[in-house]
Amino acid sequence: MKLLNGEILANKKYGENLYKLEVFSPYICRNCLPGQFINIKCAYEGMLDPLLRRPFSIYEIDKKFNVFSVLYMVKGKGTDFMARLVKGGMLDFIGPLGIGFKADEEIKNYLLLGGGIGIAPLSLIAKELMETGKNIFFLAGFKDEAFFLWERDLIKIARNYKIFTENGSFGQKGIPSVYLKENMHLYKNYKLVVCGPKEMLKNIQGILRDFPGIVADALMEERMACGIGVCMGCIIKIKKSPGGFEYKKVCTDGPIFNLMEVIFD
Amino acid sequence: MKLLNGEILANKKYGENLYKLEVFSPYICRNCLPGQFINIKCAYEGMLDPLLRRPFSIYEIDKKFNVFSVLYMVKGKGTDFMARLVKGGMLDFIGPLGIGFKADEEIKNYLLLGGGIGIAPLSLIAKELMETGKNIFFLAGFKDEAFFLWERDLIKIARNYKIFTENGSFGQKGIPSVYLKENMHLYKNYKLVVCGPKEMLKNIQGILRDFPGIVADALMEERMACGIGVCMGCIIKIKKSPGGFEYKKVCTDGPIFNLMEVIFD
Amino acid sequence: MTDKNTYETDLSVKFGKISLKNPVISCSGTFAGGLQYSRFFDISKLGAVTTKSFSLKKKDGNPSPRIWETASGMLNSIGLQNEGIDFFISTQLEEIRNLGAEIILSIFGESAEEFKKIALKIKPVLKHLKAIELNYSCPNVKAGGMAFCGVPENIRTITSEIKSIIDIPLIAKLSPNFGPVTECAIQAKKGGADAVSVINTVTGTAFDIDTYKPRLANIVGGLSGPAIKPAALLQVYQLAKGKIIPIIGMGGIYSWQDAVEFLIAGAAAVGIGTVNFSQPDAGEKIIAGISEYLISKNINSINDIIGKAL
Amino acid sequence: MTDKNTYETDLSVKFGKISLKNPVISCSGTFAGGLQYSRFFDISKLGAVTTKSFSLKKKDGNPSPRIWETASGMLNSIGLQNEGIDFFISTQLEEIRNLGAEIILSIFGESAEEFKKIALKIKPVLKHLKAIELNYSCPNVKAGGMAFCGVPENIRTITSEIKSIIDIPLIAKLSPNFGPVTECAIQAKKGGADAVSVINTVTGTAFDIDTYKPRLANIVGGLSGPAIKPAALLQVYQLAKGKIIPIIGMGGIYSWQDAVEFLIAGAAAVGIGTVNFSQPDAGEKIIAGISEYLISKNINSINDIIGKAL
Ligand SMILES: Cc1cc2nc3c(=O)[nH]c(=O)nc-3n(C[C@H](O)[C@H](O)[C@H](O)COP(=O)(O)OP(=O)(O)OC[C@H]3O[C@@H](n4cnc5c(N)ncnc54)[C@H](O)[C@@H]3O)c2cc1C
Ligand SMILES: Cc1cc2nc3c(=O)[nH]c(=O)nc-3n(C[C@H](O)[C@H](O)[C@H](O)COP(=O)(O)OP(=O)(O)OC[C@H]3O[C@@H](n4cnc5c(N)ncnc54)[C@H](O)[C@@H]3O)c2cc1C
Ligand SMILES: Cc1cc2nc3c(=O)[nH]c(=O)nc-3n(C[C@H](O)[C@H](O)[C@H](O)COP(=O)(O)O)c2cc1C
Ligand SMILES: Cc1cc2nc3c(=O)[nH]c(=O)nc-3n(C[C@H](O)[C@H](O)[C@H](O)COP(=O)(O)O)c2cc1C
Ligand code: FES
Ligand code: FES
Repeated sequence: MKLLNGEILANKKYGENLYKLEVFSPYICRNCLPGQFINIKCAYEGMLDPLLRRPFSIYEIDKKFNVFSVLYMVKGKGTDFMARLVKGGMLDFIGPLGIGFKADEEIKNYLLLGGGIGIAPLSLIAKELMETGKNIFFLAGFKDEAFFLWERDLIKIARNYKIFTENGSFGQKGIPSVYLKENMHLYKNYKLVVCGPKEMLKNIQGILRDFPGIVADALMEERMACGIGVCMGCIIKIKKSPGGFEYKKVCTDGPIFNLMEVIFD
Repeated sequence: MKLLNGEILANKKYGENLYKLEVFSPYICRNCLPGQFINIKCAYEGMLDPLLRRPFSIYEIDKKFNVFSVLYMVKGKGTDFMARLVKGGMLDFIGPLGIGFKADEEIKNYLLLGGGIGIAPLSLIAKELMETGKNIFFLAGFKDEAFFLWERDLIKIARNYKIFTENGSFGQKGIPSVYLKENMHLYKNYKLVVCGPKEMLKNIQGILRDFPGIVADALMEERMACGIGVCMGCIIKIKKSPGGFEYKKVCTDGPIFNLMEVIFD
Repeated sequence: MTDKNTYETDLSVKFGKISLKNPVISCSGTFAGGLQYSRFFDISKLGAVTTKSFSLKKKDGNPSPRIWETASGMLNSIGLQNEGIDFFISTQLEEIRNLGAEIILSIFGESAEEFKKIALKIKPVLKHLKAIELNYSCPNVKAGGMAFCGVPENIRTITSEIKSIIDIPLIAKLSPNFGPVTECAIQAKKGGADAVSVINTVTGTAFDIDTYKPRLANIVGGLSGPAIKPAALLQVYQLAKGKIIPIIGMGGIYSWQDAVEFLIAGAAAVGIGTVNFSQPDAGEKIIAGISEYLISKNINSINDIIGKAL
Repeated sequence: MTDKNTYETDLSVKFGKISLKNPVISCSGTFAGGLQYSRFFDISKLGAVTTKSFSLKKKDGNPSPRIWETASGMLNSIGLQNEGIDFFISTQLEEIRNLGAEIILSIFGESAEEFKKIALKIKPVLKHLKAIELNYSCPNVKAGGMAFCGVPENIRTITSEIKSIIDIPLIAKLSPNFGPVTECAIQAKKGGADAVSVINTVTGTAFDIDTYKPRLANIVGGLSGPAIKPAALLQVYQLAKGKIIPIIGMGGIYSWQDAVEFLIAGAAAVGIGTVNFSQPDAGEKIIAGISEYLISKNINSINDIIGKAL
């Protein structure tokens, strides 16, 4: 992990409130594992609001051209600032952060399930899995057509996927966790990797309770101050036998956790 | 005075840390007098630092195309933000503010004396005076060649001028107040209009004490919060006979004051 | 922008003996008498306009420089420059009335005596006022000011003395510079106040590292603006929990979301101060925003959200 | 970046029995033990590293969410999650020593008893420490914490009891949440402290207007960052005027200019906290900036600027 300044090569609108930021950084491209993230400064130098950096997963890595990208949704003032960044400017960020994703040698089949912007880190994980010869099935769910263009990126990675939208505006109308519930028997020997809103993760945890022995990773999000394990701000509750829990830091103990051990309050 | 949103037509670098911002605004072009200023918001919506607006004099007005401009020096975070504004974006500002400059019917000759960025409001005043048929002499003093390009704007307004730089990098080497001291006898029947650093104004006030009856206007600067006469933040001391003083607000009682009545502490 | 007659939801609030058409009030010292702001919006839309604090006689205030910008905030050391209560009575009162706005008159005395003298002067114009705000909390004056909050019993005594002179709702404006305002609020209540305004500015300072001089001639100033919002909100919340007295919440409100945050934290109304300098149409925007928020949530009356977070 | 061996000016400071190679110290709780930051710069360049506050036993701290960003600041309600003093002694001490940094150990007890027990435990490692900081000011714990500052005599008693157990410079860390820290500083002095750290975080809160829930599970949090700088600076300045006890000034320092501002206001050293989250190389940059400032002004020793604005 380093404090870096990377040249912005593009900041493209991808859909309603959705952007892809491309940054030149040999260091990130060489050292980043899928699932890791960077912490971006969202203010010009000297401006003190917003004060804290914002965490974003790495979406793509192009080792040939030393370019990585971040796919992000405009939510508040930090991402609003990012949306105004232009080609040629510099991005001030720290990375790579968190423990990255490593494919399990023993497991051949992976089911990736993303809700909303949760598909961002999963896309890079999917790519990695494909490259290591795994069999993957990608399930994605969105509210609407904001992520329409993402399918173009996905098909380059995975042939086996299903997209749901709540309003049916693209893909199938519906939500992926309902599909999962109905079809989980087909994926009993898959490892799951999920990322999305807390409610979705909680739902899936519930569904998987009926399949003891299933292995599922979840990429968690929590508000962060430092992103490097110092402030103790980003903790979540992780089960600790018997019946207890311990606090784990999303930024350095995660962001990937065993879904079945996460305690949602 | 209105709260306005004007399209930015250009934001040109004019010299070291010097920029000219051109904004489309029929309202300002119709209603602004020379010497008046606008109060610019220097943060994107939702960002709370810097919090207060920044005051800038109107530099040029192009009534035909409804474009006005501001000439500004990058000093701190507000002007740093301004320097990053790009064509096509919008400028959030309040104006016109302050009491404008009006030529005195009785007076034919005007000596304008500007130090540094103080030449900005004086340029518009000069133009107005020329258009009303006055005789003007423009004295300007700078540290270095940062204002080199400004001469190009000036010659369109005034033929009669002298530029000094402290390092002699353009114009004559020297400072205008020394020139004034030595040549003031030539300008006894001129009205002076001066704008620049406090030290300069104080100097000139000293020089003019030897010329009783001389009329001199000074454009004053003071830190502002509201810019519209509400907060009482921008006060300066103005002489009040006998021997006393009263506080006047630069934003609404000024920014133009009788130089000989200003009390510099 | 929503027009004032088309609000589809009831924004009116009532606390103590004070009724307002909506809970958004301009803060003392940040709105003058509203005249300037009437160039930006119809100030009669506000719940009320609070005037600059008036003293018995004209006050010159502190020397310049008086303001300094800080991170998401500003320091001021105006020192209550004002034209004196006679100016309010003879001139400004009429001006604000012409603009159709409800008026909360803020007054300031260096001593109980001065407060009482002002009270006597305003007796004839009480009918034009919604309430009187008693500024017990200015950080920028040598005598009186926030020192009143350092000895909370002062607040009871002065408030009750004023109450015995004039029969009008009284609001005690409190200082956050002595820790929690609870004790001051209790004393204000005992003295007969109808509400408290919480908070006045937080004391602070700044220096010039080149000249070693203070950024404010007065050295100490009052910090206002978004920087102080978390602290102001906590004061309001903790006081509201105690159910001591109705609260006008203020300190760092910049958006309608901020205003709602104060209301759900238990404020009966909110004051908007520094934001007026930055966004002169903030009053109108904040009222419209609150209204739209209620509509979007299908809430009929603002009273249904007040204290919701308690 | 200036290399640590090429400073052309003397940055070393001495206050009470504490000598530091330069006045820039990391604040407790914002730097862990420095290990993470050693990835960004050589942390031995710092005047000292202050550890997270350690309690007698491991503490889990408060539930999540624990942080919320505010205008130019942040609220935290970590609640002193830490691994316990044994962890410091057995593990972290060695780690920091390996990085070559001077150490100020911050400790926290819910009671005088707990403080004393910790003191006993650290007796064997005192030689590796520059000083002990006594955290009398955490806003996020149920027992102890800033409540100590509500009754200043506590500070005298506990400090002197600790002093009788361990012979090492003591620093009392004070809370700004009860008004001026003066009385607490006087008591710290009486109790035998060598210095005070001023200020710990300012209490504050925030709410979610959609769910009506507090943004922090603990409701109350401590505000830090640039937002609080004017208030912190005033506390330092006023205390320095009183010449009571040396001060480590902290609260909102973001740049070397801010650090210099605290020094000229009378701080003998400065603590940098929240800025580390935003700019992980802040420590190095601030030291270099101060050094270049002195050089540019032809000042040979940092001591020539300390208190210059007083
Ligand atoms: C490990 C990790 C990876 C992430 N990857 C992505 C990604 O690839 N693409 C993407 O669009 N978003 C991602 N997010 C979420 C992203 O960080 C937030 O959307 C962003 O911080 C919002 O900032 P804002 O200023 O626009 O919003 P605001 O609402 O103004 O933010 C206010 C505060 O809340 C925090 N915050 C708000 N939402 C979140 C959130 N979901 N998670 C954590 N903190 C939050 C902000 O950091 C800030 O401190 C990720 C979050 C985490 C923790
Ligand atoms: C009536 C008036 C007209 C002006 N016209 C021009 C102009 O045409 N061109 C130009 O370049 N500058 C002009 N200035 C000065 C300009 O307002 C400041 O340079 C600018 O505010 C600096 O902002 P900053 O954030 O970059 O600097 P910072 O140093 O970060 O500002 C910090 C604070 O100090 C205030 N401040 C700093 N310098 C000044 C100053 N000289 N006067 C008043 N407040 C100040 C800022 O507004 C802010 O509140 C004018 C000032 C006034 C009062
Ligand atoms: C420039 C200025 C002048 C003020 N003058 C007064 C005053 O005369 N009387 C008063 O009670 N409060 C005064 N205040 C305090 C405000 O009314 C308000 O309590 C404080 O600024 C916090 O709110 P804000 O953060 O929204 O500004 C003043 C504040 C500012 C910034
Ligand atoms: C996340 C966080 C954790 C903190 N933990 C501690 C602590 O354990 N002990 C302590 O004395 N102060 C603690 N503090 C307070 C800081 O040491 C410092 O006094 C305060 O943050 C003000 O400085 P700043 O504005 O530079 O951050 C903590 C602050 C933050 C932001
Ligand atoms: S964000 Fe600071 S510990 Fe995780
Ligand atoms: S800036 Fe507010 S009165 Fe002039």
